[in-house]
Amino acid sequence: MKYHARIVSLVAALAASAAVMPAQAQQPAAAVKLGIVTFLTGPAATPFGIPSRNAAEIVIETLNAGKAPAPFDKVGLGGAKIEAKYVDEAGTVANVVTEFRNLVQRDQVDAIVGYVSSGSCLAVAPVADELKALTVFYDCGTPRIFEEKQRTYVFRVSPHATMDNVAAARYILGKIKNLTTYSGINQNYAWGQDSWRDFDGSMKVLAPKAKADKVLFPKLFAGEYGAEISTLLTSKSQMLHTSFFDGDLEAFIYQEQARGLSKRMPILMTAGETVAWRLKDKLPDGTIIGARGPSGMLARDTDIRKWFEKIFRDRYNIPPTYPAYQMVQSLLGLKLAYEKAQKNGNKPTTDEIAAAFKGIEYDGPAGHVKLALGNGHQGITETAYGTYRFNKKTKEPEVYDVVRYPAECVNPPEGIDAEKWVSEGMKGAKCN
Amino acid sequence: MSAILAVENLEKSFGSVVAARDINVSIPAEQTIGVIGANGAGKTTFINMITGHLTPTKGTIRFEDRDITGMPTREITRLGISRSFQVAQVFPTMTVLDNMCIAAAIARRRGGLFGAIATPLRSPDALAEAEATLELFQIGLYRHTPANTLPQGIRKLLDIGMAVVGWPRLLLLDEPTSGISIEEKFSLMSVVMTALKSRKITVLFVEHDMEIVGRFAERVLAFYDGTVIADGSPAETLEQPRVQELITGVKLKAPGGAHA
Amino acid sequence: MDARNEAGHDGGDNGDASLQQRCAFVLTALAITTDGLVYAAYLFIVAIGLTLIFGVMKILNVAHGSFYAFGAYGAATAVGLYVEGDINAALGFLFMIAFAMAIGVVMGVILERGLLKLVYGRDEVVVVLVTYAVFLILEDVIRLIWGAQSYPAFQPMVSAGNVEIGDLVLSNYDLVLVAIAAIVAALAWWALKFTRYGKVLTTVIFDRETAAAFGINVTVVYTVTFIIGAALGALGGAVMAPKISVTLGIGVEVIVLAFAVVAIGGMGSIEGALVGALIVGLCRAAAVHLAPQIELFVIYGVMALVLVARPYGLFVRAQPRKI
Amino acid sequence: MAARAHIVGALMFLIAAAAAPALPDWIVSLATIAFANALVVLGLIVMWRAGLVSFGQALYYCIGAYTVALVARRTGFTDAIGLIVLGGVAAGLVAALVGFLLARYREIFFAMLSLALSMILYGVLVKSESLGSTDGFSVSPPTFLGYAPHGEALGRSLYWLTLGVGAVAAMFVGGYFRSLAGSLATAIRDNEIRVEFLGVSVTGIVHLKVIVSGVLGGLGGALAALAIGHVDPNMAYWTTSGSFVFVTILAGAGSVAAAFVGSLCFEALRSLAADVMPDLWQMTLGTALLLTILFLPEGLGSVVTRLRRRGGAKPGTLT
Repeated sequence: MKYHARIVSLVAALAASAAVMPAQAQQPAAAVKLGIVTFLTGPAATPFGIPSRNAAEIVIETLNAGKAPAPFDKVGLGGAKIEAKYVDEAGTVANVVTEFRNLVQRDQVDAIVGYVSSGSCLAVAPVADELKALTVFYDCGTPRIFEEKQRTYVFRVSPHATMDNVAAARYILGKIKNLTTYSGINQNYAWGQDSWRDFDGSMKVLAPKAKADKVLFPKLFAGEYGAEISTLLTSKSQMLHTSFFDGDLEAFIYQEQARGLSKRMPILMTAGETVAWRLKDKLPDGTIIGARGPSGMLARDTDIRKWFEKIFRDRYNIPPTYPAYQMVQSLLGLKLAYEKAQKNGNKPTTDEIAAAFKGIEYDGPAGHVKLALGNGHQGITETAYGTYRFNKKTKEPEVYDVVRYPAECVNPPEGIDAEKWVSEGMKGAKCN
Repeated sequence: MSAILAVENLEKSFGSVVAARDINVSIPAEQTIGVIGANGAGKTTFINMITGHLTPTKGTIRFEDRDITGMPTREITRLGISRSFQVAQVFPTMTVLDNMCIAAAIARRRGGLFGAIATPLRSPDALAEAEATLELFQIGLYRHTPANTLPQGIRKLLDIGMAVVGWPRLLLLDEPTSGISIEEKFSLMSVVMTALKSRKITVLFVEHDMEIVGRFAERVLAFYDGTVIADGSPAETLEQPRVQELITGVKLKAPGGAHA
Repeated sequence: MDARNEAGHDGGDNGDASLQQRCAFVLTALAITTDGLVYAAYLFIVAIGLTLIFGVMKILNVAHGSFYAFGAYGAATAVGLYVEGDINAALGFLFMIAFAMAIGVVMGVILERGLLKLVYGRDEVVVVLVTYAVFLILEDVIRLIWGAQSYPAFQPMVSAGNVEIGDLVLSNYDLVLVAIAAIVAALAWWALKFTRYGKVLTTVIFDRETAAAFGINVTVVYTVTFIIGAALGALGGAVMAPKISVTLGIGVEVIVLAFAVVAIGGMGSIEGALVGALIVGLCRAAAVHLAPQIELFVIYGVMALVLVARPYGLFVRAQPRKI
Repeated sequence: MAARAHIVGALMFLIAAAAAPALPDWIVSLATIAFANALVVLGLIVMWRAGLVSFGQALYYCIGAYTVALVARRTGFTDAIGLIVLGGVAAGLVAALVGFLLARYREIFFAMLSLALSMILYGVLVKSESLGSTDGFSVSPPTFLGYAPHGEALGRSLYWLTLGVGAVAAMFVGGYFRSLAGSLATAIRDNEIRVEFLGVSVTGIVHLKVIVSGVLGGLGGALAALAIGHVDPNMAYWTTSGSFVFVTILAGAGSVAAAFVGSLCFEALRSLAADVMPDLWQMTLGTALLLTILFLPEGLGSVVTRLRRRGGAKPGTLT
């Protein structure tokens, strides 16, 4: 009997906390509750979680104050102030899914913006549709999300990762004429494996004569790359492709510099932009960097971008990196959809917002987005790569030889799986 | 009648050290045999080989006309040879009854491991068997006492009881009275021996106290340097000069006489 | 560079071609050895503290990962300091190590005196979980002290420069790393063989009952050992800090790595940790050069194989059962 | 005594089952995952009684989960009960296999070897891109003997199924503890030599325990896979095993029911911590674990046992 007493009391406690939340949610005149999920702890917090959280905080403040430039100048979302609740993405998928349910059902949020890990996104997507919860993925890269299944309440403004590596292949081939051998070092997990598969696939299509030389997959967060660097040094490769990010990327750069690998072959870093501002002159000149879309150093110099960079710099004294851009891009997309769905100032229903979100098209800090794929749920943008150099005079990083690739050039057309599209020769790619 | 245990030129060596050599012994059923010898004379090695804890380097061990040389301990036990230990080996965190029940349940279980799942610990007849044995060794009073709080003597009795509960035909007692005060020794041994006699068990007991040997053994095996140097009735064996010189180290008037 | 160009030009002549191949082979062999040694050095430094603590105290210390992390963060902080007040590199490096190990010592004292002594005598595995709890807590403590941003500490490695052997370029810092590992190993060997405390330790490792019987104050031995172990863990973090980006979660990876090495060598055996580290290091290097696709399995593969052959690791024998 | 335990257990079960419709959906799904994990914990308790702790229980958890996910994906067979049985069997077979190896080890060595084995599986899964590598893949919603619920109904059905499986497992394990094989656990922990000399193969008994706990782990993983709707290699990672051992300590080896209560408390605690202090939840969990070890050495189970003892019942009657 004691047991069930315990259970009941426990359940009561939980239920109580559940009951309280919605009550709170109703108090301020129909505030819009947003759940924002990203890595607040663990290795992915530093490069992705924290910048994104910072971006969300400053932008939501500005939106609530109605100080954002047109067309984003309405207060909050369609006049209703935004209440954000931040949740950690770290932990097992079980934790991630549980916390998602808690946000929707316990905290009664109106929409969720978040998720960095593709694993989280794949796990959350079906639950979101099951619970009819409007969800905007902002950073996770895998194209599988909208290829495996039609989604109803799930959207992703940020383009998927295939684009990065197709563009990477195009850029390096433009840079090194008659390239014959290339190598790759990618972390041994889904993101690294997919990145290499797409890059290698694109190379096979675009430069059939070129051969992949060393294909290295060190453990995620391995930290020690001596052996990998030796193999590359003793290889005949003409360039190196890597999708490393943050911690591992920095470690690799320090270690390869101590052994002059970048003097032998240019290194292409699909996520290089995240570390540029921290490494400054430690990031070797001539490195080719991408920002997973036209973000950060590779963004076009539009007013909206200037606005975002300014508010971010003013608050945190460093320029925003691409995860921050993707967070803002997603928030603004949600805002537009919300306001498009809104009739005479009332709170629109989730279905109305979802309907309005479909196929939406707008300009944000990370360029011009069009939800063209996944039946209007997956965004595509142009993308850009550039070559890095540290400006000794301004003491600031900069990119030159920037090449921009139109969305249709580096993204598959609607209805074809990215992997298939690449392996079948990227049919229908429109590069101007 | 034929011997219950027949050992032929048994030998055990650990590398260069020879712990036992050409031991030849034949034991008729229901005999009670005392094994004497200084420490390291090979007594325990002898027992360990019979119970399968050690595999002989040479020679054969036959139990009830069946070669058991080099069989694993548990199979030998199931055949009907069981042993007690110099240091009582019981389950300290369990009660005396549970100790006995486990032993009883194991003895009565059928069909290997999955039999062990099927067999309940406290089946009525296992329980009865356990109780009976407790009474037989006169430790019923301690039924619910955890074994780790038992006085030395009782623990010894429990140890032996657990060996007996499965109705073995041959029982090997390794120094049953070690760690027992002089006063208790005789009472303990008489309890044990009456119990064993009542179950018609052949007994082989290692003992340092010659009075005990003289009192309870019908036959004595004297070990020295890994082999048997004398084998016969207590009287004649203990009288042999070599035994006295090498083992007992005293002159005895008669069995059961005074002894240093 | 030029070496490769020549190679590139005269592909036609067979004699040279075979010569070329031989050179390539020698170079690869050399690379495998050096890479293996460097990785082994890293593994040994992180594993020795763990195996020492286990040998003496029979504690499998999960918090060893935290010592590593704190060492790394401490080192990064120290490097930050000396880069400000531009001290010369060598001094700065020593300062970095000293600073990190000091942190290790402090943590060691606090943990052993403050917590572990409360759970001595409890089930081995329960104690492991205590250290696991400590590890969880310290993960967030790091966050509270140093925040979520990552810390660069590359200066020592970059200022150390490098040497060229044909196509192969070796970082001097890596060689320093190997030297440090060698020194640590030598010191440990010397300390255990020739110092009084070392002899005491060996007795305790061998048999704590007898040790106690000989009037050795086991409590003190425990405290000292744990502190040394903690300091060594921090040392591991310190020497790796210049090679990595010091950031959240670096402790987790190290724990399992160190566990594997220690399990291979035999838990509680110093020479075991050394040999284990060498085996894993060389195997991994060979895998990366010759068969990259199996790299991920090398460590656990080796571990499983060794344990199948020798349940208690290479340098520990199974205790014979007493009767 | 056993009878009384059954009554208490049955009551708990009925109340837990009846409560479902009254509870908000998020609590139901939290409880489902908690009870699924409780099965794994039950397996750990089985071994712990013999003084063995596995730091690699995630191996069986992950096997169970992936079996369900793969069968559902490849064959389109979606019956929950069938899938769960398959998961349990698969994990059982793996356990039977690795048992030949594990059964020779004790103490920390047992823990370490099981850890190594689970990490090898992790490595294999990370390597297998066809299974989505670290991203894993989703599990199609199950059916129940032809009945195919959606949304809340699905959640409840899974909850009830988990409860059901949990109840059956609890009864089996309870019976196992009362059996000879079960009681030999303590005997083995106390004195292996004596067990051998009584005529039982210690290795055999340990092997048996590995298999039993493996099956339980597989069932837990299978249920978790259905409840989460997604599987990924992290299910085999050592930290997953760590959290299972964590819950075992929290629950204590004292009783079967404690596994379920302990697991529920753990999930609730983790979730509340993540809610209240999203970036310090690890610290919260660590502290909880420390306090339990220091002040509740026998785990939550002991609290109840004490209360019951005060209530006049014999100790340990729940086991």
